[in-house]
Amino acid sequence: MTFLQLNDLKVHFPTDDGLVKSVDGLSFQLERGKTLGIVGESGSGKSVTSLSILGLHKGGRAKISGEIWLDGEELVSASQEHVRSLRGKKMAMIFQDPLSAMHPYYTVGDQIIEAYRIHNDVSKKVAKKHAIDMLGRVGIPQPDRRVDSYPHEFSGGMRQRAMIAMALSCDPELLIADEPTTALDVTVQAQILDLMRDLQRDFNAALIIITHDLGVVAELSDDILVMYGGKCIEYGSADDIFERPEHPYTWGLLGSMPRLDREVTERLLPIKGSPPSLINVPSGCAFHPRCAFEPRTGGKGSTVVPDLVETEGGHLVRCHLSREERRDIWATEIKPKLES
Amino acid sequence: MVTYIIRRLIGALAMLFIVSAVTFSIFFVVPRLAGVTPDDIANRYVGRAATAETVQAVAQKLGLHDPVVVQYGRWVKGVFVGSEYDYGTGVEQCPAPCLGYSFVTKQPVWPDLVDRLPVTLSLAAGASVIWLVIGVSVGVLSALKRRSVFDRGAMIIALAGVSLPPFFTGLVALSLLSYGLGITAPGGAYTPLTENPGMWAYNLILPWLTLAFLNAAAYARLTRAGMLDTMGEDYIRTARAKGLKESKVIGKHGLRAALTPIVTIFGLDVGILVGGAILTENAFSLQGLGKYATTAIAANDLPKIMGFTMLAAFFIVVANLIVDLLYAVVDPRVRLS
Amino acid sequence: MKKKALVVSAAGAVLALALSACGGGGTPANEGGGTSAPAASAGGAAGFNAGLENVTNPSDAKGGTLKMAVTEDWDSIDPGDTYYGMSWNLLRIYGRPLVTYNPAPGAKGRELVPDLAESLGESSDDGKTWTYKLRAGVKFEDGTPITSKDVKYAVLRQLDKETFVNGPTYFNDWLDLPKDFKSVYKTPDVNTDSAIETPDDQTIVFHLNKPYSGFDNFAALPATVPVPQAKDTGIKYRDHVVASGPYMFETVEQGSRYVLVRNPHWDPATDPVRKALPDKYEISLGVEANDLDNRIIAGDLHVDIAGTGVQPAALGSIQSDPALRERADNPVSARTWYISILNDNPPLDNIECRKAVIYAADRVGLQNAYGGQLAGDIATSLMPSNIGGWKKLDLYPTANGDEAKAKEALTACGQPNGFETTMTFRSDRPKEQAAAESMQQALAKVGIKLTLKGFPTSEYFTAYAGKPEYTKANGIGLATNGWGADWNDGFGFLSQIVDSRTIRAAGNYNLSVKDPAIDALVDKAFATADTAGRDAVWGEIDQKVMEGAYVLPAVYAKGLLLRGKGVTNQFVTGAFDMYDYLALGVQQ
Amino acid sequence: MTETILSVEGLEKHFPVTKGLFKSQVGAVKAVDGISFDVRKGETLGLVGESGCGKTTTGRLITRLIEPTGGKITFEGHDITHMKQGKLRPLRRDMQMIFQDPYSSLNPRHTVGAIVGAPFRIQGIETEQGTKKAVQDILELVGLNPEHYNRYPHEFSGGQRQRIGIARTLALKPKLIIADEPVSALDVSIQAQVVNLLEDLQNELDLTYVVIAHDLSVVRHISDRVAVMYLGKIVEVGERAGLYGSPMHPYTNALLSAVPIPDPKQREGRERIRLTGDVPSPLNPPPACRFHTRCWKAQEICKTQEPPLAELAPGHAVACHFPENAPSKTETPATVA
Repeated sequence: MTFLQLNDLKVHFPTDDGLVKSVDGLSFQLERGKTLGIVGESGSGKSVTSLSILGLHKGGRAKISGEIWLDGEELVSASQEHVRSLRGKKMAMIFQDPLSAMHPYYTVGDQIIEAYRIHNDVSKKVAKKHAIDMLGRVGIPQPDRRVDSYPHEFSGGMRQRAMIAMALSCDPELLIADEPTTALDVTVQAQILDLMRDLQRDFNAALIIITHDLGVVAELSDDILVMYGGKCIEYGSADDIFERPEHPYTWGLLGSMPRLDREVTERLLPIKGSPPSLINVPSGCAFHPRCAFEPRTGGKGSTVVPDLVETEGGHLVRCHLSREERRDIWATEIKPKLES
Repeated sequence: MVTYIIRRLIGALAMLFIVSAVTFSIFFVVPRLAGVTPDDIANRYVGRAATAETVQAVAQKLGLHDPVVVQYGRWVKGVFVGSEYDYGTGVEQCPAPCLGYSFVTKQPVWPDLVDRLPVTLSLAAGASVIWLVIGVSVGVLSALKRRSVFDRGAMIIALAGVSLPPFFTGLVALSLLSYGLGITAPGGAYTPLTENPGMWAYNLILPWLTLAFLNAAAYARLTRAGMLDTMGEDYIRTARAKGLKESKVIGKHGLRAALTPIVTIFGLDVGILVGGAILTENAFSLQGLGKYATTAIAANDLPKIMGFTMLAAFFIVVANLIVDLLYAVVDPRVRLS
Repeated sequence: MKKKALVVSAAGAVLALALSACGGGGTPANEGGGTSAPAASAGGAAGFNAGLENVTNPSDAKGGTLKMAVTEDWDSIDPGDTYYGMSWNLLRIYGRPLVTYNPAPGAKGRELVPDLAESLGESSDDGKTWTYKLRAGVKFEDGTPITSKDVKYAVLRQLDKETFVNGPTYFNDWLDLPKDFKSVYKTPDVNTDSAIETPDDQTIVFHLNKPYSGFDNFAALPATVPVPQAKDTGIKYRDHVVASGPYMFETVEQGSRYVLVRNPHWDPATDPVRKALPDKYEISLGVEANDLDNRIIAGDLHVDIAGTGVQPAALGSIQSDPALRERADNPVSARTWYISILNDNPPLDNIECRKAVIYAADRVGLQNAYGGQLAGDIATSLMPSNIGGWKKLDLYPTANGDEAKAKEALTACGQPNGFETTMTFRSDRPKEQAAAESMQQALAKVGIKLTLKGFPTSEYFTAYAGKPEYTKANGIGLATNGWGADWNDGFGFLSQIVDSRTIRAAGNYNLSVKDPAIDALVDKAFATADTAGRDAVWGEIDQKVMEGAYVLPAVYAKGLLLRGKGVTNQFVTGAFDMYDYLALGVQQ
Repeated sequence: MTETILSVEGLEKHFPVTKGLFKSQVGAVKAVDGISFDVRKGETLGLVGESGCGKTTTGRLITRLIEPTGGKITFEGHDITHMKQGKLRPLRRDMQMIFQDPYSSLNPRHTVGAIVGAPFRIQGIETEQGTKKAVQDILELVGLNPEHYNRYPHEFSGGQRQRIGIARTLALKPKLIIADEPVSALDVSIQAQVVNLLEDLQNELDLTYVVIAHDLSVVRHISDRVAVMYLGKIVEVGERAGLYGSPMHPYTNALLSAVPIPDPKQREGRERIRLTGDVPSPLNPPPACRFHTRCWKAQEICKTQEPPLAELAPGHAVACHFPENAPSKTETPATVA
């Protein structure tokens, strides 16, 4: 039985201007000890996915359908109270901006103690000792002294470490990190990514990392899921996505990123236009207005929604072009330009 | 921290001096500019059939002929050193802080203020606790149930609360509840707390509710806005992600952050209120500082006016200082450099 | 007598709006005016105006606590330092002057009866010397016997107007004081026997510097309430007044409340005047005006000490609620609201122009301005109807203003198409503002243009209308005025407002009467021995003032008083035109 | 040697820190502490470094948005270090700035036409066919539709708004543009469009750029020369190829090795340099070489003697006693002109 299984998850928000389809039929699975990278630009629905797995949209205005199986339990139909008891214990989350994600008026120690004592009936003293251990585990110097300081007294990197300590305090089996290093400097980002890799190994937790930075995804993920317009448009192992991508949007992402490990190309290969609004998602394939190869689909691109089809060994793509056409275009037109 | 307090205390003292100088000139210098002679002023305090000599003698006794600066100097000396008062068969020592003697009742002003302070303090204490509790809880509930019937209803009542002056609500309440149904005490009833706490509360429950009704409305709207802000913050989402019960998320995390501005305004409001709830005290005939103020002003009784103005100013300045110090306690990010 | 009108507080105005919406402020249809009260049965009278001529709810039952309250405190409880009518009425429960008023309803209440003295004063040396014998066995609250020396000291101490600023100055003007006497404090060892002699502990003899046949009225002043010299503390005496009446002070909290309990050393045998029914008096001060009326209606309070009538709000509900009308009395008080016509500036120095003003005025409009029939009857003379010597005068018979006569008078004084002048009024008195506006409209019809100027009460007489220097410089022609009698005889009412010799640099109440003929008549009145003769002279003075068109009388003031629930022996005394506070008792 | 458009010598900016009763100064945050560099006409100089290194402050100093504490700035031969704002205004036509956040740098109440046309009005410049035509030309230049003239900023996406910001700077055909984090707030696909736009404009209008950013890959793509800053000082400056190919300063090495590479296969192979601890506080930076507290090669000399910025290879200078990849030790280091 897979540890985490999503089946056709849909999360729609009715608003004054219409129905926002943030997640529009998402399915994937994840085993413990493995890392899934979810990549997508702003407004692709990646953050809503993570929050709905945690059940934070339950009972709100959102309309949720489909299934979320966690360790054999279905969460969408489960009671709010039950899902709440799992949050923090079985599954935990790390957020992007650690300064605003921690309460300004309570010490870091108090917030970790609180997280721990929700699920473990222990005295404050025991909880504090555990908090100090956790802070030490995540690499904060003099944890016994820093446990009583406030979030604003920590540097960016230290605060994120404290967030991780809090998330891991109850030894969760699933850890979701939403843009964990976007707000950090590059040297500190590197330290945090190393830390997360080590901790995942020690805690044998399933890790979902959500980011727009292909570099971060490449560093950590075993499998990668590319989201666009609330849907998964390509899913595969890290090598599938970086070595033999088969979706025009993935090509576009790789093309528009300057890379240190490659020679400086004359010009970047941007994708024209801008990401779609989730209220009126373009008809047919959501990416068709920006896809250079749409004419080759003979009009299907703008009318029919392509299915997520397996091309080879777990590598799925949602595109009207045939596998051969895609491989040919990648080999002849895209790959050479990237390497020049 | 200590230097901060010292600097603020010096500022406070300077402020009190300025207030005293300005008030003194309003009542002494301005009339003089409008051509009012010392005898005219003295005339206010003599009987109907007083002869010219009596008026001059009274003006002399009250020292109204001296230059204004001398009179102000004498008043300030009185505050710090005290002064003496000739009451006919003898001379009485008036210990510092001596705010002089009322022109009308000839009573020393400072003891009067001290006698009346407990009334205003009781009124202020009771009312402030009630409006804080009601205001905050209504504010929180309407924030959480945004756009619900409760939210709309509460805000309409809040609007009424803010717009109806206490003397109107007070008198209507008195005639309906006290005299109509007889369930609450009549106007003017006051029993000191030390004497009989039960009666003290019974007599003051109506004034408390009237005063609280006015301010609770403002606090409800303030808390509602604060809560709506705080509940949208990231750390609320983190708290929920930790698996906290919603009630704890609201109470421990949401409210704690939303309360900071309310603590500031509450401190200032109480500071002002302790200077005398003029409208409520008059409506309920409570012999507090507010009532003392209105009688003093109606009779143009200058020492009394100077007295209660200075006391009110003192309370406001102290409240300001306390609120600032409290801020550093409430919000750890604030350091009093 | 200084009857401070109650300042209508903002609360009153608002509540008036709320409560009187149903009653409407108009005049009740069937209201009979004037002093003719309906015939009342001898025994316990009831119903509207029952208290004017009869004792309502008579009883001799002792005990209980009488709860009294007032909105604006009076000047002082020290008998030597007070000028308020309510204070003179109330202080008699703790202080016994030589002479006081007969505790009886209506006109009989104005007769003087001996109190501390065994009998009224014996005059000799044709009215310049007056002798009184004190009753035996009268003691202070501390048991020490009261002697004539205590009365002498009481009268002498209050002559020091620098220490006791409030009291009247009659004794200062009339006693034959030695030149070097300043005051009991500044010149204690000066011999004052030339003014007051005490041959023995029971006898006191007053010597005046000029004859006055009504000295008993002076003896009734609170100044004669005995004060033990040993216990006198000057201004501070008000904190520990030594009682000589049936009650003494148990609690004195200046500005908020007084409590009086029975004086153990008071002997009823020595006091035919007072019944002293209640065991205790509880007096609360500074009670909000409308709230006070409500509490009397509800029965939580018994008496409004001020005695000048309820607020407009309560006025409305009394008119509309028959049960309340049953408990109300509408006495004429010895007070007239009138308009002084100043003759300093032309053209009003010409009598014809002054007559034009009187003819043009709308008398009914003025009555409504002051509050309609319940507030008072249309006045045709300066002296109110309940003062001895009052004669029905109607020299200028006009109801709503007689334009023809007015125009006729205007041409006679050389101003055919009218003139311009200024009228002052007290800005914090809505009734006076309404009266000024009524005059403005009425006079405009005949071409007299009025500009209105309002001033606060506290400075009205001291800095504006009562300061000749100001009225001359600013062309003031008309000024609203009002006067209540110190006591109900010609002297008590008119002396302060018609005698031109009382006019000073500032603080005058006589704004317009400067007629040597009238001054001469005033002296004649002082000299006339018998009461009837004296009253006739004051009546003549009243007529002279009207003939000289010095004043335009508006209304003889009436107060609407409400009897307290469960109050016994309640009646309106002619002496003060309010309930007699000595007789009141409380049902158990 | 191409002509220098801007030269900076020993530039300093210290923000005072006050304490005590009379707010006496007790220290200073040395945000920029003596940096020197030149910008040649037509080139793009990249300023890169982590938060707190003083790159943004340097950008503000060059455009004189803030007053320097020390050093000298020369723009086209004029010493503008302490020039008064009035005299600066004409020079401002030639020196413009692009800001980071497209949402907050445009006035929401002005139309696009007003925003882009404002520089004409402020500098009082008349164009032949009138401002509207000129603005529409510029909009077209930056890839926006000319009819957007009357639209408001909130009607545009992030990328389009950044184009409006760029259009505004081009209005008066400036010579030097300072871009502070021009693309870091944009999505990857949009970022590429703006980067290409900036490069096209540079070639077409012969512009000179100073680009301030923390993303090393973007800086490498867009810059001709790159200066690496650490705690208010320039630690290394050089041609792009040289600096990225063979970085000499340990800090540059650490920076480059920390950047995640979007290629899973390279994950194991790379030898990782991990810096420990955080950037020290600029209030009291470490003495001599400021990096010595985190440098794994730090020796005693690094703690005592500040290494000068010496040119060890043509056009490639470094401030380090033990530089890496240095061609050979024999040459005597010459400080940069």
